[in-house]
Formats: sequence, C-alpha cells, structure tokens
Amino acid sequence: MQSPPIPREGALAKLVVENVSKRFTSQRAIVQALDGVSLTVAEGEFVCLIGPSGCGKSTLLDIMAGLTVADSGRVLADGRLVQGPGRQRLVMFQESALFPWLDAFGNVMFGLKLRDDLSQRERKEIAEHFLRLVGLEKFKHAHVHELSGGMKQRVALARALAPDPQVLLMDEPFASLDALTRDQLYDDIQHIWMESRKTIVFVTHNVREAVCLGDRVVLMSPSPGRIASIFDIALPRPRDINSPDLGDYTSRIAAALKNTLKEAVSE
Amino acid sequence: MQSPPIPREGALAKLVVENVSKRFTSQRAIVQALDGVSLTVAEGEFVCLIGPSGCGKSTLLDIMAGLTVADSGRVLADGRLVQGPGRQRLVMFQESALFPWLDAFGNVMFGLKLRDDLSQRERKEIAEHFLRLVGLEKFKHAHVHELSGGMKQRVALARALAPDPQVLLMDEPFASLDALTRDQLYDDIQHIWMESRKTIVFVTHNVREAVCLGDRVVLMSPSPGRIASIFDIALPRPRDINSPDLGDYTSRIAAALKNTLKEAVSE
Amino acid sequence: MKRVAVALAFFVALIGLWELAVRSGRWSAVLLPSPLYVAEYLWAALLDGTLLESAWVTLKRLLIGYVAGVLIGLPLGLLTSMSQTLEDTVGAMALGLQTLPSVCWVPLALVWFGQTESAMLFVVIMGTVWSVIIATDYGARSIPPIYARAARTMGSEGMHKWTRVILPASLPFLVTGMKQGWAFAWRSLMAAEIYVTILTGFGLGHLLHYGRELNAMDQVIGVMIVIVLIGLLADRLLFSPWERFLHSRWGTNVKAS
Amino acid sequence: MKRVAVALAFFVALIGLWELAVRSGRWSAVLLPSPLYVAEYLWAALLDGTLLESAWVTLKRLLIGYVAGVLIGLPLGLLTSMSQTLEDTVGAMALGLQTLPSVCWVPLALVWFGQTESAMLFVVIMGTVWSVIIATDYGARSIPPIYARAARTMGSEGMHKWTRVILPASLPFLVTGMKQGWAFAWRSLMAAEIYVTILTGFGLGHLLHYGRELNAMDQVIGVMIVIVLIGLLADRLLFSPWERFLHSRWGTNVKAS
Amino acid sequence: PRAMAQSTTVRVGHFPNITHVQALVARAFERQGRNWFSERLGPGVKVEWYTYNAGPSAMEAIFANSLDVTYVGPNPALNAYARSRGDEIRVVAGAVNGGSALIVQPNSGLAKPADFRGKRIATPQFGNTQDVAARAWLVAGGLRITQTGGDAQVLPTSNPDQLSLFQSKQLDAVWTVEPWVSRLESEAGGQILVEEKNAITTVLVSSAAFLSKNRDLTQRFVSAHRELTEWILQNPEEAQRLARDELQASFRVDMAPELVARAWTRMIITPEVTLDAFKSFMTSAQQVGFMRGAPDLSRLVESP
Ligand SMILES: Nc1ncnc2c1ncn2[C@@H]1O[C@H](COP(=O)(O)OP(=O)(O)OP(=O)(O)O)[C@@H](O)[C@H]1O
Ligand SMILES: Nc1ncnc2c1ncn2[C@@H]1O[C@H](COP(=O)(O)OP(=O)(O)OP(=O)(O)O)[C@@H](O)[C@H]1O
Ligand SMILES: [Mg+2]
Ligand SMILES: [Mg+2]
Repeated sequence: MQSPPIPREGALAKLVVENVSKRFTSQRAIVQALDGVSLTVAEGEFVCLIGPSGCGKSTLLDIMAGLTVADSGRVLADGRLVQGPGRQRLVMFQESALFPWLDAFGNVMFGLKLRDDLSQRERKEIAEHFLRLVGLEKFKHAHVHELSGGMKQRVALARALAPDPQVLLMDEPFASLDALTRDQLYDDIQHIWMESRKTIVFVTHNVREAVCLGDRVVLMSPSPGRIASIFDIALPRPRDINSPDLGDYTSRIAAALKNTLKEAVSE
Repeated sequence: MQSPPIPREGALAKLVVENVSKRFTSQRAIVQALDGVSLTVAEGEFVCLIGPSGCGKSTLLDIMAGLTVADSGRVLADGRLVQGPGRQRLVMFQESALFPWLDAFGNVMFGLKLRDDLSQRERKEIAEHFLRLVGLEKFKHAHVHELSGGMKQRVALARALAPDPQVLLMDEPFASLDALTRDQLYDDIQHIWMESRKTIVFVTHNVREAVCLGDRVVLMSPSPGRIASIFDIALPRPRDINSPDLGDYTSRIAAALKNTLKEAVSE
Repeated sequence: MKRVAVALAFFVALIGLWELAVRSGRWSAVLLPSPLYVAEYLWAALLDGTLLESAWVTLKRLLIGYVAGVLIGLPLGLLTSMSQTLEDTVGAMALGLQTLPSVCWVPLALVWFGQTESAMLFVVIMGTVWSVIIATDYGARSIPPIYARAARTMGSEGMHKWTRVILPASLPFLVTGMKQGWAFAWRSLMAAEIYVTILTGFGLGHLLHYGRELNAMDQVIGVMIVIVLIGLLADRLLFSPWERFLHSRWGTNVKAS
Repeated sequence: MKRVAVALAFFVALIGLWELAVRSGRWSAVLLPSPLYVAEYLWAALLDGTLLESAWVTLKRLLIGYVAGVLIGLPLGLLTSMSQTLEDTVGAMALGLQTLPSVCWVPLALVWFGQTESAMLFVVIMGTVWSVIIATDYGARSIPPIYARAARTMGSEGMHKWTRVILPASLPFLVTGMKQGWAFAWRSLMAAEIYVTILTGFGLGHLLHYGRELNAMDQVIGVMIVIVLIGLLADRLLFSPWERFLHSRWGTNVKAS
Repeated sequence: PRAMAQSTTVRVGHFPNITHVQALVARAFERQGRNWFSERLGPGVKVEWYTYNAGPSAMEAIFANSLDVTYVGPNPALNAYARSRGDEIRVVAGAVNGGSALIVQPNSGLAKPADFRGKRIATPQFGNTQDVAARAWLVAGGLRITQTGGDAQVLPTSNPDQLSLFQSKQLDAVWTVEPWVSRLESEAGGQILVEEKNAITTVLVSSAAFLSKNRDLTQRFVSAHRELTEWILQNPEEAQRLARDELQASFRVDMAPELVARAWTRMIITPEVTLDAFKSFMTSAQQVGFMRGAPDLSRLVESP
C-alpha cells in the first residue's frame, strides 16, 4: 500500500500532511470539510487535534489513515505516499468499533491474525500481553456487551496496539465515557505512550483533555475546515487531568476555541 | 396519590426522606442499595446527589418520585406521604426517555394532555412556551432521532417543566452529552431554576457539575448506599462551570469522593 | 431515473431470453409457454372478467380474515405480555400453532364450516393470529422500561398507558409481526384455494389449479404473475406506509432510495 | 419448575375440556373426535411405521431443499449487497418472488420434473431462497460502517473481509432471514404434499390428506400434532442455538427465562 | 328463512363422471327445460346441483350441512357412516354397479397379488371404492399394505394422471373405474386382470337429518331417481348422448361415443341396493385398516 520513497521533507517527520482539501457533496449541501490543511507530526510525538463539531477533525484523521482519499494534496508516512489504509497506522474510533461476534481476546487477535510473520503462539502471547497492559487479563473471554464503556475502549486500545503500529490515530476515544473512567484512562494512555513511544494523533473536543495529553495541540476552525493555531504544551509528564497546572493552557485554548466558533457564526 | 397531611417536620421542607432503606434481590446477589438514608430538601432548593456508580443515587431518586417503594422508612412531599408517582414530582431521566413515536411538540404535550384542568388551547400555548424556553421553537415538529443529544435533553427538560411540577428530579440528565453542549445547559438550567424557583434534586457523578449547580452537594457512599457527607456551596449565581472559583470546592469534594471509593474497596 | 431504467432493461432482457429459449425449441410448449402466450392469456382473462373476479374473491377473503386475525391477536398478545402465567400457557400454545402451516387446518375447516367462505376465513385467521399474538407479546415485553416509567411520572395509567405508550412503543415489533402474519395468511389462502373447491367463489388459487388441470402452463404462469403483483401491491399499500412512518420517526434503517 | 407445572396443567386442562366437549354430544364425532381417538391413532400409526416413514420422507425433502436454498441464497445475497445494479435487478426479482406463495410453483414443478422428489425440492428451494437472498442483502447493507472501516485499517480485505467481518456482522439479520425461509419452506412443502401425490414417497402432508379422504378427523388432528412437534423441534435444534449465540454475544433481547 | 329453504330446495351432489349417469342425464334434461326431479317433487321444490370430484369432499359437505343428497361411491358413504357412528349418512338407493377393474401393463406377467410386491398400483383416490378394493385384494393375497407404503405401493392418483403415467410405464397397474378402464385399454394397451362385475360403484346417499326431516320429499326424490333409471335403461342410446352432452356442456369433457358405449357395457345401471354388499365393503375396509372396530350397519341402508 505504500509507494517508493519520496525525497524527505523533514528529517524525523513521521507523518506529513501537505495542503490537503476535501469536500463532501451530500443531497442537501456541499461541505468543504478540509481546505488546504498542512501538518507535520514528528516521530514519537503526541499531537492533539481540537475544534468545534464539524470542523473536519475526523475527516483529517481518516485521510491520514488512508481510509478517505483527499480531493487534493497528499499525506506522507515515513516519506511514502499514503494510498490506502496500512497496518502501520491503526485507527481507534470514537464509537465502539469492537466486533460483537468476537470476545475481548478475539478482538485483539483480529489484527494479529492478519500478520503472516507471526506464529499462532506468538499471536496469542502478544494478545495476552496487551490485554494485561490495559488491565483486562481477567476479561479475556468476556463478550463485548458485558464490558463497561471504559473497558470496551481499553480493549479497543489493546486491539490497536497489538499489531505494533508505528502511528496510532485516535478519534475521540474517550468521548462516551464517564469522568472517573476517563481520568483513569488519561493515566494509562500516557504511560503506554511513554513506554512504547508511538506517534499518536488524538482527536478530541475537550480542551482539558488535549492539554493533558498533547505535546502539541492543533486547533481547527470550521467551514471550511482549517488549522487555526497550534499550541506547544511545555508541561512535565505524566500530567494529571485535575492538576491546576493545566489551567493556564486550558483557558488560553478554550478562549481561542470560542473565537473560532464566533468567527464561524459571524461569517 | 397523596394521603392526608401528616404533622410537618420542618417548616419549609418540600421533600423529607426519613430513614429509607432498599435492598434488591437479583439472581446472583443481594444488594443493599440504600441503608437508612435521611435527607430534607427545602422548598426552592437545588440539591445535587453525587457518588460513585452503584451507590444508590438513582434508587433514592426513584423512591422520592414514588416509582420505587422503599423497604422501610418513608418519603414526605409537602408533608404528605409519597405512595406513588405524582405530577408534582416529575423525573427527567439519564438516557433519553423521549417517546420516539411523538415529535418534540408531542412529547411536551404528553404530560399536559393528562391535565384535565387545561383546555386544548392552553396546553398548546404552554407547550410552545416551554419549547421556546429551551430554545427549540424551530424544532417543534422534529422527530426525536433528528435531534442532537443536547437538543433531546432540552426537550426532555421542557417536557418535565411543562406540567408545572413543584419538584424536579433529574437523574444524570447531561451524562451523555459532549462538553460544549453541557456547558450551555448548565447556564440554561440555572436560569430556569432561578426564574421558576422549582425544587430540584439533581443526580450526577461529575463533581464539578455538582458544585456548579447545587446549593448543597450530598455525597453518597456505596455498599451499602449511605449519605457520607453534605457540602454547602456558598458561591454566587449564576456560576460558570469553567470558573476557577469552583476549584476549591471541587477538589475538596473530589478528595472525599475518592475516600468513599477506597473505603468501599477496603471493606 | 437511471436506476429504474436499468431495472426495466433487466426485466425486458429476462423476458427476451425466455422467448428465445422457447423459440429454440428445446422445450415443449407445455413445459415452457412463450411469454407472448402468457400475455395473451392474461389479456383474454382480463377482458372476460375471470381475472378480476377471482382476484376480488381472493382479496376479500384475505382482507377480512386478516383483519379479524389482527383484531383477535392484538388484545390477546397484550394480555399475554402482562402475565407470566398467560405467557407460559397461551403464549406457548401460540408458539406451537404458529409453526403449523395453516393449510393443515383445511380438512378441519371443511368439516366444520363446509366448502364455504367461513372455512377460508378460518384458515386465513389461523395463519394470522398466532404471529400477531407472538409479535404483540414480544413487542410489549421489549419496550424500554424507561418509557413506562417516564409515562407513569407524568400520570399515565390504565387504558391511557396501553393505548398511548405500550402500543405505540411496540409498533416496530407489531409491524414485523403483522407482516409475517400477512405472509402466512397469503400463503395459506393460496394453498387452500389450490387444494379445495369452495362453492361460494373461485379465487386466484382455483384459477391456478384449473390451469394445471388443463395443462395450460400459460395460465399457470399468468396467474402466478398476478399473484406476485398483488403481493407487491399489498406490501406497498399495507405495510410500506407504516414502515416509512416507523423509519422516519424512529430514525432506523433509512435505506438509500 | 413451577412455571412448567402451570403450563402442563393448562394443556392437560385443555385436553380435558376437549374430551368433555366431545362427551357432551353437541358435536358429531366427525366434527370433533375425542382426544383419546387421536391418541389411539397416533399410537397405531407409530406402531405400524406410517408415522415415522412419512415424517422421514418429509424431513428429508425439507432439509435437502432448505440447505440447497441457503447455499444458493447466501452468495447471491452477498453479491446483490455489493452493487446497486444487482440490487435493482436481482434484488427486485427476489422481492417479487418472495411474495409468491411457493405452493404456486407446484404445477410448473410437476410438468418440469414429474411427480418426483426433484419437484418437491424445487418447491422447497423456491420457498427458501428468496428470503435468504433478501435477508443476506439487507444484513450486509445494515452493518455499521465502522466495523468495515476498523477491519480495513487492520488490513482485512477481499475474502477475509467477507468471511470474517461482513458475514458475522450480518448474522443477526441472516438468522432472521433463514428462520423466515424455513417457515416458508415448511409451509410450501406441507401445502405441496397435501395437494399432489408424489411417486417417490408419501410425506406427512399426504398422511394428513388421507385423513381427510377417510373423513378421519382423528388422523387429521394426530398428524397436525406431529407437524407442530416437528416444527417446534426444528426451531429448537436449528435456530435456538444460533439465537442464543447471538443474544449472548450481542447482548440483545435476553429474555428472562 | 333457513327452514323454508330446507323444505323447498334439495341440494344434490354428483361427480362429472359417466358412472354418475343419472345425475348427468337429469342435468342434461334441465338444460333442455325438462326438470325431471322438481316436476316429481311437488310444487315449490327446487333442485340445486353441486359438482364434486371426490367422495370424501361430498361427505364433508353433508357433515357441514351444505348438501342434502348426493351420488357417491359406496366406500366414502360407508366410511362417513362409520366415522359419524351412524348418525349422519343414509344410503337411499342404488345407481350404478360394476365398471371397475384392475388393469395391468401388457405382458407384465402380473397375475396374482403376490406378483405385486414392490410394484406401483394406482387408484383414483385414497379411500375410495377402488382404492379399498385394490388394497383389500393385495392384503388378501398376503401383502402388507399401510396408508403410505408396505410391500406394494398403492398410489392414489387422479385419473388423467394415471393414464399418462401408465403410458410412460411409471405405473405397473391401475385399479379404476369407467370410462378410464376403457381408455386405459384402448389408449395404453392395458390388460384387464380383475373385473368387478357386480360390485357397487355409485349409490344415492342422503343426509340422515334431511331424511328424517323430509321423509316424504326424500321418498319422492328416490322414486324420481328410480323412474329416471328405468328411462335410462330403456333408452340407452339417448341416455348416452345426453350424458356426453352434459359432460361436454357443463364440464368441457369430450368423450367419444365409442368410449361411452364401451364403458356402458361394463356398467350395470340399477336403483337397487342391499346391505350385504356393504358388509363385504366393511370387511375390506377393516382388512386394510381404514376402519377400526365393527360399526353397526343396521341404519345404513334405508329405502324410504
Ligand atoms: N461522508 C460524508 N458525507 C457528507 N458530509 C460529510 C461526510 N463526512 C463528514 N461530512 C461533513 O464534513 C464536515 C466535517 O466532518 P467531520 O466528521 O470531520 O467533523 P468532526 O470535526 O470530526 O466533528 P465531530 O466533532 O462532530 O466529530 C461536517 O460538516 C460533516 O457534516
Ligand atoms: N432493579 C434492580 N434489580 C437489582 N439490582 C438493582 C436494581 N436497581 C438497582 N440495583 C442495584 O442497586 C445498586 C444501586 O443502584 P443505582 O442504580 O441506584 O446506582 P447509581 O448510584 O444510580 O449508579 P450509577 O451512577 O451507575 O447510575 C446497584 O448495585 C445496582 O446494581
Ligand atoms: Mg468526528
Ligand atoms: Mg443511576
């Protein structure tokens, strides 16, 4: 799914989005979901995409994943043109995309079974390892609907991590969880990221969440979807979502977010 | 549904919960959902119930509503024994309990049609008034599934307010909404409450939400469900959920909440 | 528009192939009559009134029996949904009798009612009623309890609760059950008409049977086409409006159209 | 336990009432034979082998035809789900032919295949295949797109996608469609057996028809009871395991049992 | 109104078959404006004709009270009498005897029941006179026969199907009734193995309730039937023509004059009927397991 190398743009750029535009034509209207978006994500970086509903965050993520084809512009992963989905860039979705006909273990195995380079025993070991990592070794054979929302997203995380992708694309993975569970998962994801040093692009519309998790926070504005501004978050890790240290960044970004909304309305 | 008056306990007590216990026997286990809970809610007061999952918040609310019968203890509303659900104490539920076979207007009319003291024209006017109040006059004839989560809960609020109950019992009404919508609704509910001076009991497990909305925050602890402590929130209104003023109360209550969890686990 | 054209082209091509197959002479005209003959039969039967008469006889039986079946099944289903005991008894009986192809009732119906309309109605009712009972029962039991609780806090009780909450809330199940009841009723009526002569009127099934008796496959195929058309029409007229209502109200399964 | 007892008591009481009704003498023995006679018939037919023989003949036809129908319908349904054009053509044809009671195929089947097993199989297949096509098509189209997208990012494509994602994800619809196909096949086979003689073997439908020919309502009712039992058993053996799997995996509709 | 209708209308059933010759001739007369029966039944009495193609459904019609009198084979009548424990059916006159036979394929070598092991014998209808006769004949020859199988396969098949199946050699033998016996002989080269010259083929049956309520009327009906039979015996040529016309006009059945004439020679047209004949039918029906116990036949034949 990847073409031959193209001359590099940035030395350690894992993902390069170049001038990407995307327009949707539905029965009622034409929506310019993305309009000339460019973004570079470095290897091992944790980037958060934030913005009001409909500003094109999911669309951008899908284009990075290769699930959606951009109208113009291109996406490079490791300097190669992205032409379709690849195991190197796994997506973890907003709603639970776990397969109900498989149990927790079966779900984690799904991606692994598609890797021919592993023996069945290795696959099992890897799946068990990642279930343990997300703290669900006891729920190996639980059915999907028996898991709580938080547990489901943990399984989804294990499923996304197990095939050892270099890039993890996450689309509001914690949006439907309650606050307590969410707080727990902020810790988990930070630990996992710090250990595995994956490159992560994380979509959210919760400002505090973005500040807590990201090295950089990319703020997008709607209609047409564009990158409005980018914030570097220079805070030590791990960060606590309830810590007052986040307050400063949070209120700055929240204010900028409100601005994008106002502009969108006044336009 | 209400028995003759019983000598009052507190002059302006709208709702009195006296030593209420409730136990559920399911196939697998016996759960003491509530154990000797007493609580008095004054007229026009805004009380928030908070506590970890399974501590009996919903059960207590249902008993106040008259939907569930307590094993022992009693509930008085306006000094009368609560023996069943009554129009004076409407419940607004966590999940959307809107009727999908009716449109927004039809849902708001449902409770009004059960009031014989109104003419059809009055009912229509009232329903329109409340739809306007929650800002949905344009969506009068929208189908339920066409509304966003926040709009649905607005219709549910209008439906609960329209029959003019004296007490509003709300069971995590905003739990499934996204942050931006929620913030908007915090403002709305505070305005409505300040204007109409309903008595409100509001269940949540979001500490910040409880602090933002409540005159008092009642913290419950699980297994068995009991009232752990009560916090008076002495902040001016309207309160902004993002305001740093809430920080102090929030961290105190959050700490107390974590304590109840630890105790529950160590027990 | 383009999609309609494609579908039309497909069916025209199908008929063309059929005609070609007949012309090839590989099959005798008894085995496979030409589509032209079928059309000729249909035209003649339309002109001399047989087709309309028998379609009317069949439809009358079907509609009366079906409506009666629904009117009996609906309250019974609501009743069984209210009590565990009724569910274990009447419900179990309904479950058993639903698996019985209702053409099996024909011999009993004939000795009970004679070769009359009543016998046909009985068979149609037996085809409808159990499906409706089961669907209503299941529907009423599957309603999210939160609807009933919300209604109760607003003061809805008794008849009001049944007609304004339970019944509309179980509509999605009801429509499924009523569709199934219709399918079974339609099948059993056809089977019954093909199987026995009814003194009070000849339906489409009889016409088909006579086609067989006369070895007139053009008549058989012609009547089959009419039966398909009536089936599709009934679906369109009876159930599509409800399904569209359901889908637009519940927001489910909106198929791209 | 108590519930089983209640149900048992109900059915025993029902039979008791029936016997009483017969004893009252209001109905002649031809209209309503005593349950004892029915039991006697069943016992005798069990002993002389008629019942088992004909049940076996019927079941063989049903199972072979049904399996063939599913094997034809499943891939066709997946195919139509993949293309709008196929949906508009093959799908529309399936929709039309599904409304045709498949007993209507009997006359054609007889001239095409003679009074043989093949004719019966054809009728059963016509009862099954359209329902399976429609259900598979609908099921494959109703899959939440997020499943397919998740599978794609993990590298699932082609056959793997069809067999490991699309098919299992549409299982809930498939089972419904296969149940409906079974119900239609069962109904059409009974109707066909009652309607025509097949040289290669007598099934339950023939036995029922013979009961009618002898004016032996005890035989008719006895065979009906056997048909109900087989229907319930088939449901239990063929579909309940799937449904239980579905309900436990998907967590839907878990009925209090 | 119902009682009125009962007393002024006689609902009569018959098959569109040459062995129901009295009904065919009477209906042919009616088409010519001669109301043979109603003229003899008294003023205000109407006759309505209903056509059946099988004895059991005619009997069903009597049970369900949609028929008063019918021409029918003796076995369905006997069977219906036994099933209703003698309460519903009365045989009031004879009509036609003989005319049925067992036809085998030419040069088949089939001669006695034992030769039929594993063979297929078609009969016109399950449980009808020829069907019971065939089964009883086989059982008497030592074969085991059940409703759906046994040592030989008795295959109830409609008469037109029999002919084509016999022609294509899918049937080894057919036990049937005129005119099919003649057609099988002439069109398929079949050979007659067993011929039942005196067996009853058609009788006139009345509903017991109708008989007891309208004894006089039934009596007049029966004597009209006897008179008609007499007329047929005296005018065979004209009767044959009338029967053919009626089959042609009402049922679109085309029968060659030779065929009818040939069938005529095998039929004995008679209004007489005796209980003894039914007793042997009962024995046969019991032998083949169609009848349980030994019903009391004393009320079966009742000539009013
Ligand atoms: N398949 C599609 N067809 C038509 N329009 C689409 C499609 N997908 C997205 N859109 C439109 O494109 C715009 C951007 O959508 P997108 O899902 O990327 O927004 P988002 O930022 O992820 O929003 P949210 O926060 O609600 O998830 C929206 O206006 C949406 O309506
Ligand atoms: N109908 C019931 N049958 C059996 N157990 C029940 C029932 N309703 C509640 N429970 C149990 O009672 C306890 C309290 O439940 P309740 O719903 O009141 O908790 P809660 O505080 O509202 O929890 P959450 O925050 O998850 O809504 C839980 O352990 C629950 O499992
Ligand atoms: Mg999105
Ligand atoms: Mg709760």
